[in-house]
Order: sequence, then structure tokens, then C-alpha cells
Amino acid sequence: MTPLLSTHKLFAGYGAAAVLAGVDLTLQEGRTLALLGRNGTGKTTLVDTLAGLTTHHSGTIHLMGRDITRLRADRRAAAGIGWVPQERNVFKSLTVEENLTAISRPGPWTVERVYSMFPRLKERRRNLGSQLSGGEQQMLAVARALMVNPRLLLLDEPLEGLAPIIVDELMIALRQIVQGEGTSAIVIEQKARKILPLTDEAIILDRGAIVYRGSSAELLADERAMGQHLGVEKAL
Amino acid sequence: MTAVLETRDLKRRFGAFVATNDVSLKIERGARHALIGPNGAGKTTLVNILTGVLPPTSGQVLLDGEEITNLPSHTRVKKGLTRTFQINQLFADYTPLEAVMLAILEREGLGSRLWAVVGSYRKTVDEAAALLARFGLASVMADRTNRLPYGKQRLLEIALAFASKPRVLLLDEPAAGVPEDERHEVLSIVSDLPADVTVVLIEHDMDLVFSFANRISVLVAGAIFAEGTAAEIAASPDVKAVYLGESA
Amino acid sequence: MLTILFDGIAYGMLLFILACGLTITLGLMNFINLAHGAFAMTGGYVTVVMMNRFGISFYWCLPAAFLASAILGGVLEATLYRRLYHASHLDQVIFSVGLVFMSVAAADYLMGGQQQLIQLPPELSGRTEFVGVGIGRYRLFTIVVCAILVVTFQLILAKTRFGSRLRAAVDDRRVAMGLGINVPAVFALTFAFGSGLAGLGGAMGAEILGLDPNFPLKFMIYFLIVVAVGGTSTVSGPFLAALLLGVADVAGKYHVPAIGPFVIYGLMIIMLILRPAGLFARGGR
Amino acid sequence: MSLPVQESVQTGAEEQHVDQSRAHRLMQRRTTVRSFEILIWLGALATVYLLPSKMLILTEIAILALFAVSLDLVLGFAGIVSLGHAAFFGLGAYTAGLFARYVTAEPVAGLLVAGAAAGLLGYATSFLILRGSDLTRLMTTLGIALMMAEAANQMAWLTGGADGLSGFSIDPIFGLVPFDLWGRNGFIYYLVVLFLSTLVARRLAFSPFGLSLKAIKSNPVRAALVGVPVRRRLITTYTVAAVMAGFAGALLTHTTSFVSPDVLAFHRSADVLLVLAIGGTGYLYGGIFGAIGFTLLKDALSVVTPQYWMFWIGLLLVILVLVGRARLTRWVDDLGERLPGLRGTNR
Repeated sequence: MTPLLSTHKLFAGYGAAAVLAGVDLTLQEGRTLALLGRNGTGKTTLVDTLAGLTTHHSGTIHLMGRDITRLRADRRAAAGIGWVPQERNVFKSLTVEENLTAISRPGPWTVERVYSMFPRLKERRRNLGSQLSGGEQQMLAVARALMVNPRLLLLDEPLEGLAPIIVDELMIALRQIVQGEGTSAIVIEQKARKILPLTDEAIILDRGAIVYRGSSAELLADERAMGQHLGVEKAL
Repeated sequence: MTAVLETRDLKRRFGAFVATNDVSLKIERGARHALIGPNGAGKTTLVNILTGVLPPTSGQVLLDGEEITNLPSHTRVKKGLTRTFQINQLFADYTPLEAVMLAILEREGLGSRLWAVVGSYRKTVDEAAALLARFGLASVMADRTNRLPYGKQRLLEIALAFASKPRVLLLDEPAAGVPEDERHEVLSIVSDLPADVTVVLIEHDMDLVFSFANRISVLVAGAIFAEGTAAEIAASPDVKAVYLGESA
Repeated sequence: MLTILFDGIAYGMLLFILACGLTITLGLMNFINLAHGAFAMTGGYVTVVMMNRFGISFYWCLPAAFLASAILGGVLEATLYRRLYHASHLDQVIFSVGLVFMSVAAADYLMGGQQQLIQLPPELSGRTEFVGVGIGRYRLFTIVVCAILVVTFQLILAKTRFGSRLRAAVDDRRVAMGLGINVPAVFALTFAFGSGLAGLGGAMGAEILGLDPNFPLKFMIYFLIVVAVGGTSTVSGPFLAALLLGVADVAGKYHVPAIGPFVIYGLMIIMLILRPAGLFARGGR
Repeated sequence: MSLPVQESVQTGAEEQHVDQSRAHRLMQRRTTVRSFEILIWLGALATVYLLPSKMLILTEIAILALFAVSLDLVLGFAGIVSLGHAAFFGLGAYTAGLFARYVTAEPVAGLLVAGAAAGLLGYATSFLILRGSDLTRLMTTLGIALMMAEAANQMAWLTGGADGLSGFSIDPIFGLVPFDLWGRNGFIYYLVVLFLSTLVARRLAFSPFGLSLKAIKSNPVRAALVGVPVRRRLITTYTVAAVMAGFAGALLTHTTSFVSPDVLAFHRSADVLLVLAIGGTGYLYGGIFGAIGFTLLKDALSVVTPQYWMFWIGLLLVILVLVGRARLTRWVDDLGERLPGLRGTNR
């Protein structure tokens, strides 16, 4: 079976600086992947590279068997990649609704469905992106990526810097998206224990290369690997 | 021990966003001080304020007890405070020799000389050559900076700061983006910096931080979250929770 | 007094229509396009040729001027401008000065160096008394048309999907690309539209501003002032800047003809020093 | 490298010595007089005897070259894009004219006074271009030039307004060497001024000051962080360049014994920018090569199409930018590398 996504010996970075050092990755349709690792190990660069926003050095990326290595970023969205950037980057001078409609593509996700998942956004539909709280911005960023009706959702630290109650709300939504809808996703997260229960597989990056891969359940149980690569000590 | 670099209630806003929030920091003379924290915690903003690249919204910066909050960058360099950048900030079409010459000439107060040619300052040339050799750049001294391998550019980034003979050197992720095979060269230069130079290191690589720093400040959301010796920080459950990785 | 204000507003609105394409070029792509006036001149000459050689009604000339300039702008964007978005500002300046020279010489070659005159339809010429104030009918017409255009422009920007895509691209080009907005295509269309507006402005301005081959040079500074003073982050900024400039220029030429230009250039320089991002720029990052 | 590498025994100290002597050679090579430089000046001198009938166009070239070398200091070395360099040229021209008319018609005195006046204006306006983006600098410089042009136009009692300033003739240089009918002595005089100015610019470029200038252009933030006082350097450079532009303007006045408002026109600022676009920036001789190329081209084109030469110049510029100016002027870099240079003056 053709995997949904596969990369082969991927080297990339920003300009001349090399960040990714030969990433080999495959993800089957309907599966979710946690992308772990400490700060500065290349997680965001990997996601940005999949979205087409870094300098490609060498290697290939295939999406559903199609070579998208050289595809421009806006065409990758059309090819089925939805992206939630790290800094959220909602369009500040667009209203919440415009943020959703400006980039929407036909498919099962519509504005109404997205609103039913995030009722709070519906309340604030007429507000500008710049007027939203951090949590609302993050919801909008996720909702916006869904409007692309992606085959593969890339989430760059979706839970970072949010109040616990918002985190819980977002976790429910994410669970709905990946388990309820069966959307494939790659999620970057600092806190491994938080995200592993949501995902099927996990990889750990260090200095731009994959140093661990396995099922999420295995990694959760593997205290040695957690300690070694993530600095996570024994759970109580 | 006295603080060689100190900040008092430093604050910086960008619109409604507070990037640096009441940071009061004391760096002791000769310290190996690391500044760590999650992405977007305001580490680079802090370094920009310390070196005069950005003005603070309020608060003070002191160097050896003297207030330098409103001094321009070049005056701070003259007073002994300089830095490297996370993303290389080099002179693209200069050779390493020319770049280092520039820094030494400015340090010696010769930069405003209009008439004598650069090559006639023989002692400066000698010093530049020695400095380049020390940083492993002697063999490429005549190559254009933008044609150097990335690792060499990183070394030049540090050499350039070092040429100003700083008393306090701020290193912003010196090993960022350096390919694995060129990494050890950068790291050994960092660990061999002379003991009388105070070094403040911003770094994500925890192996490097813990092997290098004797004191660590953790920055979260623009504010100092925790501060202590390397051992204290490594053992702190709070720091693990917000940065190093969670414990239960 | 009121007449001057009225004339100034007409003049200012015209300047806005002429310059608003440049706002986008500079704001969105950070491209210093000194040749913007050439598109306006194209519109002006299209009108002159259609009216004076073929006797076509002035009212038909306006949309034709818009179309001709828009097509020219679109073609030049796709073939030339696009390659230089990432070039240095010096390159952009040299390139666009080259285009200005070409357009000036070409206009001279095709149309001759003299001032072009057009005969306005009778209902638009002359003055009407209105509560004791003499109002030029053509000035009134200009204000009405420009106001309609400004409102239309604002509506397109605020209410259509294209408008929100354009604003998204201005807000954050990288994220817009990453979410599937074809930023280069959006920009090409916008560039063409801005050129078209300039052409329309050139057609309407032939009567008020005059039209000769030196048009792109003569008004370059005015367009630049509108953009630099108004800022590039809003529509209302350049609009207010254009009105201010129009009123100040007309009033200056009327009351203090000797130092009129100094006032404008001086104000511009002071403004640029005090508010480098534009008078009406938003604060923040 | 043209010098034989010195023999060395490989000890640590020796190794260091090798690095150091290599560094000395490299630094000296930067300032070495290249053979093309000597050829230019010899060639220029030779034209006096070889092309006696072409003195007028050669004079035009010399003046434009001086103006362009001045702009190159601002643009190629300090990285400031200016669209109003004519302000200094024009002020120099008017000052020289007024000085000749009301004080003395001795040209060298007029030249110095004109340079001083332009320098003062340069110093005063340099504070306006320190901050801001390329766009604001562009507009500020353009605005200042337009204000100067407007001033010249309005102050008709002093400048003659649109009719221009006339009613003076230039005395012999130092009271000894008269301007002859064919422009030969004049050309030699212009050439000397150009040579001396270029020499000054050359020394400046290779001095520590010049080293810091190009660093400012390349990366102002980093330049400040190796200790370069960016503002002060830019002010000095802008002032020196203004003085040279003032010289160029004065020379034009001395040639024509007339000052037209055209000396402050926008096209003059644009032309000189184009000269550098053709000749290349940042290596001093771009202004001279560019002035030769631009003037000959303009001359040839205006013979073919007297009215529309502007079109072809414009087309050339567009092509130049699209092909890539850097690629076209790179040969100059190579010139210094390939040709064996003569030893420079080193003290």
C-alpha cells in the first residue's frame, strides 16, 4: 500500500544553515504521529519543510505516491496538506470568518461544521484576528487548517502556552479530528505524556535526525528512551 | 563576587505583547551563565536589549555598575560588551581577514582614520592573523565569507565578537544549524574561551548547557522562571514541567 | 476659500486613484516602482487618442483607459516585474527609472511632446453656482467618480474572497502561501488592477493635471508622498494623505505661490523623519 | 599570488609567522595599484594629444565621472540609495557661478568655495538620511533636491530663475592658464580635479574608515556590534561626497560660463545613478567607466535618434537589471586578480 506520506533522506534548513540531516519518515493513511524532541532539534523545520516553506537541500517527499518535493507551498495545500503554524499566525486584519473562508477548499469541512466544533469561534466570527485571545487564536489556527480539507494535518505545538482549561478543550477537538474523522496528523509537542495517548506512532528528533521511532504506546512504556531522549524522569 | 552585567526590571513590549517582563538578572564576573527556555520565551529579545539592538520599554541595564541602558551598540562594544547572533550576521563579501581587521581597528580606535591604508597597520594585521589561526580560520582567511562552509561561518561569527576583546560575551546559540561533522570545532572553541571573559550562553542543546554552564537562568514567557546552579536547575521539578520535559 | 477646498479635494481624490496601485506594490511586495506614473499616462493617452482621433465619447474612454492600463500592467508584471521582487531596492529603482525613460520617449515618439488637450462633454465643463460657491462641474464629476471608486475598492477589499486573500497575503505572506493562497497570482491581479486604476486616473486627470510625455516624472514625487506619508497598512491612510496633499497643494499654489512646493516637500521630509512607517501606520510590531 | 612563498620550517612559531606574512600580503594586495588604473589615467592624458577635436565630450565625461565617483561613495560604499544627488551638484554649480560673478572669476577659488557650500549642505542634510528604509531615504533625498530646484527657480533675483545665471566669464586658472577655445586647457584642469578627487576617494576606500563603510553597507547591525559608530561614519561620508559633487557642479559652470536650472533637475540625479548602474558600484572606477559608457552611448544614440535616445537608454537599464548588474560588472573583480599588480604605496 502506498503510504500517505514518505520522506527519503531529507536534508533541509533555512538558507545555507542545515537543520534536517537525512530524515526518513513514512506515515500510513489514517495514522497519527507525535513528533517529539527537545527545543531546537529540528521539529518545526521538519513540519515547515513538509509544508514547503524551507530551503530544500536534498532528498525527496512523497504524498500519496506523488513527488511533491519541488511543489510550491500553496500547491501543497491543494495537494492535501493542512498546516497549523507554531506562532499560530492568524491573519490579523481578517475577521474570524474571513480567516476561514479565505483559504477554504471544498470537502467535508465547512464553516458550519468547524463552528460546531469550536462554538467559541462562532461567537467571535465578526472579530478581527488581532482581537482574539491566545486560546481563540489557536482554535482558529486549527479550524483554518481544517478548512483546507487536508489529507494530512500538520500541527506545530498546538498546546503551547495555553491555559489548562483551553488545552483540555483543544485536546477534545484534536481527538475528534484524528480519531472521529480519521484525519492523518503529525503533531509536534514538548510534553510527550500529553500527546502520546492521542497518537499512534512517535518519533524523536535530535540534531535534525530521527533517533527513536516506535508506537506511541511503546514509547510511553519505555522509560529509558523517554529519559534518554526527552529528559523525562520516571513517572510517579 | 560582583555582578559585571546586571539588569533591573527590564521590560519590553511589542504592542500588547510583553516579550520581556520585569527581568532582573545578575551575571557574575567570569561566570559561565546559560539562558534557557522554550521557544518564544524572549531570550533573543533580552540579548537584543542588552546589546542595544532594541531599546527596552522600561528598566535598566548596567555594565560594571555603570548604566548603559541608552547607549548605542558600538559604545557598549567599546565598554566590553558584545555578542554573536543566532542567525549569522556577517559581512557577506568580506574575507575573514578583512572582517577581523575591522573589528580590531575599531577596538583600537583607529576606525576613523581616513588616510593611511589598512595594510599599514602592521600590528593589527599580526593580531588578526593570530586570532584567525586560533579560531581555525587561517586557511580560509582570503575566501569570501558567503562562500565559507557553514561551520566556518559560525566560527567567524564568534571570532568577530572575540576580536573586540569583550569582558562580557553573549553567545546566541553558537552551534545552531552547524552540521554534525563541523560541530565539535565550534563547541571546543566555546569551551576554550578564556576564563576572564564572562560568557552568557543561549542554547537549546542541553548536553552543551550542562557541560558548559555553572549557572543557569530559565526564561519563560518573558520572565525569569528559575535561576540556580546547573545541578539545581537539572533537579528542579518546576523547570522540568515547563521546559526540560514533564514529570508527573 | 471653499472653492479652493473643493478643488483641493477633487485633486486629492484624483491623486489617490492614481497612487493607490502603488500602495499595494510597495506595501505587499516591498517593490519600489517609480514607473507607476507610466500606467497613468497610458490611460491618459488612450483617452486622448480615442476622443480626438476617433471621436469616441469621453464616458467610453474611461473604462477603456482602465482596461488598457490594466492589461499593460498585468503583462509587465508577469514578464518583468515578477523577476525583481527579491532584487535589491537599487535594482528596482534602476529598472523602474529605465521604464520611465522608455515610456517618456515612447510617448514623445507616438504622440508628440506637446500638452494634450481634450474637449470635455459640454455638461461637464463650466461652473455651477451652489449656495454662493462656484463649483467646477468637472471637479464635481471627478469627486463623484473617485468617491465611487474608493467605495468600490474598499468593498472589494473588505467583502470579497479575493479581498480577504489579498489582505491575508499582506498580513503574512509565508503563512498565506502555506495555507494554499497563490500569492503570486493574487499579486499579479492586484498589480493589474492598480495599474488600471492609475490609467483611469490618468484619463480623468488629463484635464486637471495636464498630460504630456513628462507626466510620469512630474508626478512621481506626488505618488511617493501619498504612499510614504499614508503608510501601506490601510486604505484610509493613503486616502487621507492624498486629500491632505491635494488641498495643501491647491491652497499653497493659490495663497503662497512662491513657497507652495517647499511646504509640501518640507512637510513630507519632516513626516518621514518623525513617522518613518507613515502618518497613519498602526503601532505594534 | 605573484610573490614567491617564503621557505619555512614547520614549527608552531613558524606556522604563525606564515599566517602573518600571508595576511600582510593579502592586506597589501587590497591596496595595490592595478594596471588598469594606470592605463585609465595614461589613456585620459593621451586623449589630450590624440583627440584634440573631442575636448568637449571628454570634458562632459570628466565632469560626469567626478559626479558619479561622488555618488559611488554614498551608494557603493555606504549603501545609501539617493535620488537627489543633483542637489549638491546644482548647489556647487550655482555657487561657482555666483562666486565668479560677484567675487572673483578665478576658477580654483570658485571650485573650493563651491565644494565647501555643497559640503555644508551635505553635512546639514546627512542627519535626515541616517534613519529609515531605502524608500524614506530615496524620498528624503529626492525631496531635498526638488526643494533646491524650486528655490533656484523662485529666487530669480539671485539665480536668474528659469533663464539661468549668466553674465560672467571665467578667468585663467591661478591667473596663469587661460581656458582656450578648444577646451584643451580646461580639460586638463578637469582631469586634474578628477584625478585628485579619485585619489582621495581611493585612499578613503582603502583606509580603516573605508573598511568600516562597506561593513555598514553590508550589515549595519553587526557593524555597530564590532564597534563601528555607524551614524558618524555615514555623516562624514555623505559630507565628503557632497563636496565632490559640488566640485563637479562647479566644473560644469566653469565650462559653460552659464548656470541653467537644469543642474538641479531630477534627470541629473537619475542619470548619475544610471552611470553607476552601467559602470558598477563599490570599486571607485565604476563612475569613470560608467561615465564613459553613458556619455558615448548617449552621444551615439542622439546622433541616430536625436529625440528618442532616452528610450534606448531606458531599455538598456531594464535589460541590465534583468540580466543582473552584478554578473556584468564582475569582470572588474577579476581584473585585479589576474593581472599582476604593481606594488602600492605602503607606509
